[in-house]
Amino acid sequence: MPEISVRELANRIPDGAKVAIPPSRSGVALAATCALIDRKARNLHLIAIPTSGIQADMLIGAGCVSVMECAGVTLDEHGQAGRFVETVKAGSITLRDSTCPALVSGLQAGEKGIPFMPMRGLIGSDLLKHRPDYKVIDNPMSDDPDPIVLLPAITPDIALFHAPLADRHGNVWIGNMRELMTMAHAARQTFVTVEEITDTDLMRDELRAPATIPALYITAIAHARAGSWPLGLQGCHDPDNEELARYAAASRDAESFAGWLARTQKRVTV
Amino acid sequence: MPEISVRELANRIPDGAKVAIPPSRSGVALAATCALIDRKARNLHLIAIPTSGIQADMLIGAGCVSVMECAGVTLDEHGQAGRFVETVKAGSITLRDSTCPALVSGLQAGEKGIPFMPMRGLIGSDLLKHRPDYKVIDNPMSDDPDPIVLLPAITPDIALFHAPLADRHGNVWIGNMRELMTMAHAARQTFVTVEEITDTDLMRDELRAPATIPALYITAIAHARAGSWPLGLQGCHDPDNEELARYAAASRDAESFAGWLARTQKRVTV
Amino acid sequence: MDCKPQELLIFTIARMLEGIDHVAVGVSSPIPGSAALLQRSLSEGKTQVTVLNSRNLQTLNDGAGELFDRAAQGRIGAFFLSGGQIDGHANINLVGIGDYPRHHVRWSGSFGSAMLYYLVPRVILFREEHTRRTLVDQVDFISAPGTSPPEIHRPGGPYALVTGRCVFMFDRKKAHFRLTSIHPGHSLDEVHENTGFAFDLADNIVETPLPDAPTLALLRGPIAQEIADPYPAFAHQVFGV
Amino acid sequence: MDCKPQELLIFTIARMLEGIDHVAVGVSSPIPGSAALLQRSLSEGKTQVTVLNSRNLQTLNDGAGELFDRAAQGRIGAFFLSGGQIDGHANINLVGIGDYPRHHVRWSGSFGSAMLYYLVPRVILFREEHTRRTLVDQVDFISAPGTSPPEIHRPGGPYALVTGRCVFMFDRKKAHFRLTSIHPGHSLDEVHENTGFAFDLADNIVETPLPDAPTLALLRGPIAQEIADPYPAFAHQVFGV
Repeated sequence: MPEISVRELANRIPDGAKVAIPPSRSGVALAATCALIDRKARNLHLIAIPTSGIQADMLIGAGCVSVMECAGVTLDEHGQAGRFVETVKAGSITLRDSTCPALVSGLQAGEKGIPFMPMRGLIGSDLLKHRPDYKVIDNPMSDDPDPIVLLPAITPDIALFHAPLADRHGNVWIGNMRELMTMAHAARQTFVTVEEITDTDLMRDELRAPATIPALYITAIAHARAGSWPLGLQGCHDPDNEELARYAAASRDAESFAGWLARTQKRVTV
Repeated sequence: MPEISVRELANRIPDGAKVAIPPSRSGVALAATCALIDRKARNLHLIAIPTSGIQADMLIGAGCVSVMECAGVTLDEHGQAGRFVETVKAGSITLRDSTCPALVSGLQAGEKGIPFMPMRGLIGSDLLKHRPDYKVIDNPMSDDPDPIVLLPAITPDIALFHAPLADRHGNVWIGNMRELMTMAHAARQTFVTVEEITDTDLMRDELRAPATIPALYITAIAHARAGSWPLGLQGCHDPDNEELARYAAASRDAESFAGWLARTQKRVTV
Repeated sequence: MDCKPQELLIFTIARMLEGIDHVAVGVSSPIPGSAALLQRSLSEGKTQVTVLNSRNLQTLNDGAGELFDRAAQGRIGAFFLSGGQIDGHANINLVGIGDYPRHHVRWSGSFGSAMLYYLVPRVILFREEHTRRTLVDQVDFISAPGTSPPEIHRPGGPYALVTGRCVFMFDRKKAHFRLTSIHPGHSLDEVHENTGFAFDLADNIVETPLPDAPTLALLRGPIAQEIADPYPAFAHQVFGV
Repeated sequence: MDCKPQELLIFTIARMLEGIDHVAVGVSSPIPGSAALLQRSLSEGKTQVTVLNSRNLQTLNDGAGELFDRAAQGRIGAFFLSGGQIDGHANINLVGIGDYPRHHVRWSGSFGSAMLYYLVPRVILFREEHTRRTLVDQVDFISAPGTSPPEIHRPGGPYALVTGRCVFMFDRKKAHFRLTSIHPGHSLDEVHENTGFAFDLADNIVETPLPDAPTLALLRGPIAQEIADPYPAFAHQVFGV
């Protein structure tokens, strides 16, 4: 298994890549995000599975993103994602608004190698009006008229996340964050930062194997202790709510954001 | 959590029920199967996810089954499933032959509450000719002609399986046998036999929680040590290959099968 | 005993959850979350509760899609939605004000609304701020519509709208709200003045009932402790725990 | 060194797996499984192998669908199928002989063939019994067709057919087998006599090459040990381990 540095990991995510990222509670690779900003990544197409927060906001604020696909970007109890809101209002990124289950279903279609997945809901929503890639058909299984939405498969170029534990073979333990498994299955390449690397073979560990992504799906791993800071990581560390509140305040204008970013880039070892 | 006896569990699976059962390597509830035969269950519609072996063969041989939906019934290295083969040839059950991924995808559609799921393959196969419920449409996401099969959702009345461990709340740990999770999600009711019942809350156990079916999906649990005998159970016990070989020999004709069944019914405590 | 406004809202919503097997509570929903927990306690556990992003009040372990799968399986009897704007047809807007996508006000996004609003039988709309800014004649963007034509598969939809001033019940056939109760200290005139959409009046508009002393004690005791798991700041602010 | 027929078949199939990143091996496939493991060893691990129902040779942990998802994702370069009947267009029949469903001979069923045969780029058909009973002009039931019309999404399909007597390569455009090598001790006449379908002859039909001594030692040593995990009876019978 190629174990690389966080900097090298960011270097291997090319400009223009379609990058799938998890929600704020599920292993957000923020050290790697800092490295992406540091290397001045450009034109990323972010796909939140299904929402994002500080990660998307930071990348958008730093000018790394050209397309944002999501069901929501929020700093949760800390309020609005300032850079996201400002950039959307300025019209300087392409927004692909959706709803949580549509992003998950689209990713599952990608995982299954099928061109689309049907979903209930959406009809009559303005979300659907702005998504010409979502098609409405009449359910062929029904004798009565029954319009239903088909969502195109989402096949990210890259899945990027942070996990508690990997082993030397490249297997990655994700605990309860099952969406990370779907992301790795659906993506062409998967880059992971981890809190720890163990010598045990996780796939041969009866208790951990069921929640382990097999190495087959993993492109490279970087060791990044507290790699989701200031967000938390289930079972490892709590969110740093003070820092998240500072971020929320800073994200309201470009200058404070730049200041926060400069301080953080120094602090986060990549 | 209602903890019941194996006999009571079998009593709660009504005649005519659509029952989803796992493959021979994934927690087959054979003690409960003996109890179903004992109570003379009739007209069961078995849905193998996606294949079965001794379990379907026993139920068919005992006259419990009217419809068999599967991608295969086999005794693996022990040879053909004799009662299945004879009954199919006699035309006395309705057979719904399919292919493994179609059964899994149909169940996943049931899990997702969507009416159908597309799948590649099948076109040009005689399986498709005999499944009027499988529809072929032109992929609406493609500009070119692109026929694709839609599989109807499978929503079993009941999922029935055997697992290593449950807790007093009704949570069930399944290890690597992830198909059991999908079965429980898709089925209206889920009955489980288990090797052991623990006082620990499995959903609060960091290592077991990711492979635990939450009690919400579980209708009732019965304690049945070696409840998959003579089949094995991953991480618990190996298959009893001598007994399976005896079964394979017995299944070749109705009389030997009846003898095997009588001996086994005495041996298996329900 | 003096009942705080939040406590009244919690009690009011809890009463709407009677007979529900399983209530799910989304993110940023401390008052609905407390209401669900109160109903769980009042029903002696018959009403099961899943609170997203809690440590001990959730049972989701199959990825970001499981909540939605559960809704589609018919396992979720009640859910809560809100809106930056809510209109008289119960359309909700979680996206922004002005023309999409370059709104002059932009919110976080539609989250799960465009599916859950269709599939959960009893969706309770909750918006504490009751002004002509939030309750509008017509939303600028429909994240999810209040009603759908008959050919659309829609087992679910809006049940009621609870605000800081009153309770409206929703009539799905008429696609119209009906004012049924006004919270103590508020008036019909005030409701009219602050509501941007037309609504019907119930034959018998009552004052929204307050919780009795045992219920209030339950709320301030065990429920306050429970809601501190997902919402520590809220529990501290309202209940001092 | 004397090479057993099974060893020749293993070596023959292993050579067909050169350059494949990931080979999956289904149930009841000890010879293809041994071939995959041999190729893994010869490639110094570049070819990865997943053997279903093994303890240590599989990496599936996401349920009964994961193997098929992997195939659809393009992650599986080679797979093995067989058939109760195989015909000259590479159609395979895993269901039965006679009219469906009341066949006079019934087999286990189609398993994953009706999907994997379409999606895995290099499907190797393997049937040791080479008779007019197994290799027929036309199968009685098509579990999965050998070829599909151009509008059908089909990145995969048959690559070769390996039997106890010879090797046929499959020409997908012509939908026809071509005899390319005959195993030592067998003859072209014998192949003709025992084959129920018409086939082409390669310009240069060779004798199927035998493994050299180091390869045979590898097979009888570490590979024999590895294949004993999913196939203990086979490993004991062929390799005495």
